[in-house]
Amino acid sequence: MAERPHLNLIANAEQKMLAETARKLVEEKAPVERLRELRKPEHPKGFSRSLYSEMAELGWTALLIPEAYDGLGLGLFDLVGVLESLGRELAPEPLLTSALLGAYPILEGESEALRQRFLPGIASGDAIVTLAYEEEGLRDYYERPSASITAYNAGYVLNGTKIQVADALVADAFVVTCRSAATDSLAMVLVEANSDGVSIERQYRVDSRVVGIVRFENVDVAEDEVLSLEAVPLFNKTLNRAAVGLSAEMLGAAEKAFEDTIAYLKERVQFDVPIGSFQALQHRAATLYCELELLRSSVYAAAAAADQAEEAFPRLAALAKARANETFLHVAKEAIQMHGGIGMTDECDIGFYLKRAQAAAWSLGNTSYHRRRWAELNGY
Amino acid sequence: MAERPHLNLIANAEQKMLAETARKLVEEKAPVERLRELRKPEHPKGFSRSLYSEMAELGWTALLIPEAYDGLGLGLFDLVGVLESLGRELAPEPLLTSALLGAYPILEGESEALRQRFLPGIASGDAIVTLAYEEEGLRDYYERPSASITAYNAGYVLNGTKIQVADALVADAFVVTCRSAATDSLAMVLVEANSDGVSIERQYRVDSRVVGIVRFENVDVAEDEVLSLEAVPLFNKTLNRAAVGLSAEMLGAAEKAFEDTIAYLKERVQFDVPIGSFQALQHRAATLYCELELLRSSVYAAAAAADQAEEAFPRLAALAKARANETFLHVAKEAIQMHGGIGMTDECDIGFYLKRAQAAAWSLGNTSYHRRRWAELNGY
Amino acid sequence: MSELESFRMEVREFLEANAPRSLRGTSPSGPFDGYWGGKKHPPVDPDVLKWRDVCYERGFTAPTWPKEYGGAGLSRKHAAVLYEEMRALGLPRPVVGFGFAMIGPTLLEFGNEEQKHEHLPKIARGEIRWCQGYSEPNAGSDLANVQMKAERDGDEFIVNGQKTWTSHADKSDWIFCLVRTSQEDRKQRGITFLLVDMESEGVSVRNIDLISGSSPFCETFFENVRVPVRNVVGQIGDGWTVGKALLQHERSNIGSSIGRQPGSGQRELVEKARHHLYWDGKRLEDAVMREKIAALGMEEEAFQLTLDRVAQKAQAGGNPGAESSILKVVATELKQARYELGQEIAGAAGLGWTGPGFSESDLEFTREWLRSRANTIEGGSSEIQRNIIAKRVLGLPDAK
Amino acid sequence: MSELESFRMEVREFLEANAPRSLRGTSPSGPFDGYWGGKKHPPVDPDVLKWRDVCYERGFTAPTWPKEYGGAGLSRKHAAVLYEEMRALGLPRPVVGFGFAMIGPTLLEFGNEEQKHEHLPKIARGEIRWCQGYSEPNAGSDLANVQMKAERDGDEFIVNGQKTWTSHADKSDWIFCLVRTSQEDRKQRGITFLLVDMESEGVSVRNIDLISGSSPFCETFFENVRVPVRNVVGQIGDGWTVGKALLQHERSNIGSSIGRQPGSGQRELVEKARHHLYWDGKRLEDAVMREKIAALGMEEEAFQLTLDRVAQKAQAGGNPGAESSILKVVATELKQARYELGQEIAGAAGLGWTGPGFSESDLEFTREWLRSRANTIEGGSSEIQRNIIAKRVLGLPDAK
Repeated sequence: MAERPHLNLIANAEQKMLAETARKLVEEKAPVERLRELRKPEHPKGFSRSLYSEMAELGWTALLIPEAYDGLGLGLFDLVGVLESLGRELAPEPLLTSALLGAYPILEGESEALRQRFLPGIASGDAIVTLAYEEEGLRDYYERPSASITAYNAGYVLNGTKIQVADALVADAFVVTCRSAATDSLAMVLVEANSDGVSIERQYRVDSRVVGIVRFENVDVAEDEVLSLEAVPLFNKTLNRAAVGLSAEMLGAAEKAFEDTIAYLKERVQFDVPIGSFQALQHRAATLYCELELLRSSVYAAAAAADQAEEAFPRLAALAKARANETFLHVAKEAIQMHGGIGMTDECDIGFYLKRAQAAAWSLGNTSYHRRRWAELNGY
Repeated sequence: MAERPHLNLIANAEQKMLAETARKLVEEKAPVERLRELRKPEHPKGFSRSLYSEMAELGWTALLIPEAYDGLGLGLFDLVGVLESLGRELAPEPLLTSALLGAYPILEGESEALRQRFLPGIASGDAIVTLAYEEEGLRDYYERPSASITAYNAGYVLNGTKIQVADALVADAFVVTCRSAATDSLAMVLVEANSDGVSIERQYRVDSRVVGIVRFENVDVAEDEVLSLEAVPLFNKTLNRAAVGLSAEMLGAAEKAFEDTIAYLKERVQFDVPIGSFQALQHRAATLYCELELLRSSVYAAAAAADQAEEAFPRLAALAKARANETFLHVAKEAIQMHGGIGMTDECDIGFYLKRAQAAAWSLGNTSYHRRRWAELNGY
Repeated sequence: MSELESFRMEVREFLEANAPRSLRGTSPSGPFDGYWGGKKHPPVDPDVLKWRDVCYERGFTAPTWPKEYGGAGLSRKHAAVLYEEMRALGLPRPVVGFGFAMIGPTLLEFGNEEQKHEHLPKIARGEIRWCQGYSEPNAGSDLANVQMKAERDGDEFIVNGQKTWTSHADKSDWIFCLVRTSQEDRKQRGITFLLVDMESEGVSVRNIDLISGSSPFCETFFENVRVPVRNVVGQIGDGWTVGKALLQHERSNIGSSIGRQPGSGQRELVEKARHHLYWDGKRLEDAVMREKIAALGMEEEAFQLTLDRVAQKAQAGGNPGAESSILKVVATELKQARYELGQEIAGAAGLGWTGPGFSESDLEFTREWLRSRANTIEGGSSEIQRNIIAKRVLGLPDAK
Repeated sequence: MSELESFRMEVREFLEANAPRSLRGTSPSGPFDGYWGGKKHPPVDPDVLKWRDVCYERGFTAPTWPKEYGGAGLSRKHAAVLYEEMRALGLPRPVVGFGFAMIGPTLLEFGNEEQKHEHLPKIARGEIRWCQGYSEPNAGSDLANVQMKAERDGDEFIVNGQKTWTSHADKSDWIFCLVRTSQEDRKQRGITFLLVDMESEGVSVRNIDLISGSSPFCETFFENVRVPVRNVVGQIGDGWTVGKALLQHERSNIGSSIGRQPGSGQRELVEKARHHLYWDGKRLEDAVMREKIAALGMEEEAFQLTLDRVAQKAQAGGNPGAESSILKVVATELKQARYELGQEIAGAAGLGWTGPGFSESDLEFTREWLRSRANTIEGGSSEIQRNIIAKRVLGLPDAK
């Protein structure tokens, strides 16, 4: 079991300013009630493209991309502050998708051609690339997908179906996990959305996010669109980064749901007193507060470890996501209970947090998955 | 998954009277503070033999033994009421030991000779027979002991060491689980305590019960001292019955610890009010009350199922013990917390309940063990 | 043969002769939960109406009510036999709803002759459908915080205000309400129990969507609604007494409704696990999940056994006892835990709101998971239930 | 080289030259926790006394105290360097105990010159050992409920009453107490902070056994004990102010003591699992247990990271912030959970009170498991901590 490295857990002045800007923009332009509109069938994107462009102009999509590809070359800690702010209002703009799910495997993959083709566009916000890794019945055996590539001509042919692909309807390209028939190993390849044989269908998820079923039928994959043919390490690295990003969103969301609940406890009067004066509720609120602080430390530590290239990073990524899953769900459930009947109505925003908590907990590794990883990394 | 049978969950008038008598006797003659004396090295038995004789005179030791062997031929439900009363004061008199751990395998075993030799003595309280099934490092793989018998002359020879054998120092005989070398299966045999090659050493356990290490070195076992050479069914039946009996003790103990705590909450004044007026404590107390009621139903149902010879009995026995483990420990921990500092002192009785809860939870199957059995019996 | 057994034979003959074949086997776990009645009821299977009619003729829609009010005047034991025989054939209750279950018994206890004669037979025939107007937006768990005003004007009250959580108000003909007829020092005083015809001018209804989607709940608004004073049940200003008694009818139904299908929760979870998880022969491969399902299944069984024990105590003529106070809180938290675990089993398959890509049964389960969050809020929240247990059962002192 | 770095060099040289070899590597996780001192101290390793003496000479036993009171007058930063260097060599603090950690700082803040000169040098040299007299049998969490009476009689108080949970009172020479010098409407008033020489006539001490066995705790009885009025710290009747400040010193120590050895809890559990459970190559066979240990290990790491974050915030000159309010409750409940899980791993092997048949390490663990139940009671119970978080951090209103 490794020792803990020294991690810088406090945002610096620039990071604070970045997060503060994000928070203000999101509060102003992306309040959570927007979801009631965005979830409707007539909004195929499920988010605001113009707001996303604004975010790109502020540099958020470029944060993690190296300067060589027109990015800012900053770190995960920088992005985490922004994602936390988006999370507070459950803003569905595909920042996590593009900046991590799509860009990271391209950045770390084996194709320089793909880096040049996509990273500048992702950085500018013009291109959206997502990761297609979920399959029906796969659960969390992510490294054993049914989708597969077989050699064909100078390249490969991809077949398979992915589900609940984030932002599938707006993606320009998909990074796809699949089995390489030749090596019988996990592979990761890139497929453009408008390729022949790609079809996309919108799915309606409980958290109002637009996800999609993406079917690949004899889709050509060129040699230089292969990110890796021995992709377990690349996939794990991608999952770890993205899980930390998602954990930051979840931290922000949980913290906002908690703040709203505390405000409600102070304002709602029953039996002639504010319900926040009831000790049973006070103690439960205090418990949630403790959990939130522990989550915050975990998320920041994982991001710092990524930026400091610490060996502890995979462990800390597992920690962050496992605790984000547990804490966000716990907060969201208690938030509804403490809101009482009104919390159950669709008119009240608090319900969105529970729905998002459930969906987020099942993306990029559930609690049990990350606990198993943690145990493995700690040698038991 | 089997349907639930109709189970009679309410004690009849005789059973109520029996339990009431037991409760009064135990309250009067076996208050829990007795343990401070009994746990000392100078009390090798760890209980009062004269009180045990009194219990025997009241018929408690004879309850489950058929009339043919001078018993009363009553059922587990009758005994459960008595054990619950003993449990309230954590009375260490070996009623569970004799009436279930020792008598049941003899009663259900294959040796009529042993039935005639021991059951009348157990019924009268003169003989104490116990079960030796725990081994160092065995955990709950009870059916795979290291102790073993091998054929020798007309009978067998037993070798092995058992630990934490209940009432080992006063037992006249041990029912011993062991491996039959010939059949490579679990066997159960009876060994008298004064046989050549048997040595017994007292162990001091956290719950103040007297248990012992029992070593068997080339001990002769006659043909008619074999209870079973294919003993898995006999052992499971014994474990089930005894687990229900122990659960009844645990129910009584948990209920007494809870009552004492509620009384303390009413009487202890802090911040100028009784601490029982604090809502956070009230809600926790209410939660414990719910758990206790569920435990009570589970224990009574298991006992009723045994007496009604229902197929559901093994399932319900697992239910009773698993819930007894969880509930008693939860109650005991909360009882100390709610007593505050005084609850931590050896002068206060409440600590005995936590110690007993831990020991009882690890006897006759821990929670995980019984959950696994439950899942198996329910087909998953 | 005892009198009760001969009654059972009689019932069997009656059912054999009269219960429509098409309804047999549809209840209680089947698709049909009984006839809710009312003037706004949508067109209904003629067999359902036939079943209602033959039962009503014998007083069997409300068997324990006196004959003069449309019942059969049966004892509880006889009624139990009737229901047992209906259940044995899988028949639905001929008439169900808040009229039968709540306001009917309340009128029998507190109503005057005129009220009983006017309302009970219509309830027993399912002619009039009732809904409940208790909760208000600012009340929540504090039910006595009634703000809806009823001002006396001669022989009428003029009613203004709002009720919420009025289930099926959009489909109901009458509503029973708690209204405030005077301001007193204790808020439990000055409340009056009032029956209101929903066709009165000034009554309007709006549906409430829940986080789980559409729901039977409504908000019901009253704007200068004129209600005759004779529609007061009990005394003016003493409606809290009536209202509390009525709540007993509600509470006693909630806990037991969960235990109705023994073992069903665990069965459903194992079924889900069969679909969504890996199996190793007959055994679930994931040991952690196996233990979680077992723990839940055990708690469910322990709860069902507690229901049985409470019922047996009641049958034995004893007081239902303190045990019954735990039923609501345990039942609802257990139900939530079951849905949570089911969602854990379903994993990504449990994240759908509508199709495509999600199975009907997973979609329904997800909605029910969301809906289950309300169970610990409605009908006396878990917090209120624990207060009650702490104070009434454990005798702990009030906070000062 | 900065001044601080040159101080570090100086310290290194000092330690190299003066720290006894026999003490190196014994602390902080080693067997020796430092010299508690006092007149009743049992015979002690001469190297420990030598170590105390060389440090005292330099003011290093209480480095931040002014030189005139036996300290070295160092800044906090300098003292931190000193301690870092001691830790690097595995050296114990030269003098430890309640005198150094609690009453010393309190006298520096509230004591008069006479008191400082009288007591501080003796504390710094470990000549006098102190204990704390706060709790009383009827107080519990309600610390201000001080009943022990001190009645004025000329230049003396006559003290009667009882203190409890006085750690190491049996080994201490002086005790600092809260006593009641007058009855006022608010119980926080009329309390006085008093120093009592335990050799005074009328003081007696009784050891308290805990459920985990013997303990450092004592009950301390006062029967007509005469204490000079000059032993009052601060103003008569204003002892609550002094007492509260002192408690800050206590609380700030508790949370951080748990996080001192990163990952140690999980390591210990895995070690235990290696002994008591079955392994499948490198992996623990029991998947349920594996997840439980992982969940605990994760919570522990999250807590340690929170300690780090609080420390970094404090270092950055910021307010330690609201986060620090959670440390005590999280640390203690985590510790309990760790012992519970350890006991689950040990199974039957964890049920021993003494030998034979149980290993020393299992026996010790079992006692510590029992002892850990007190962690959520002592030093501000978890209930008090949650009250504080709810009110001070979350701003929730007082119960009316």
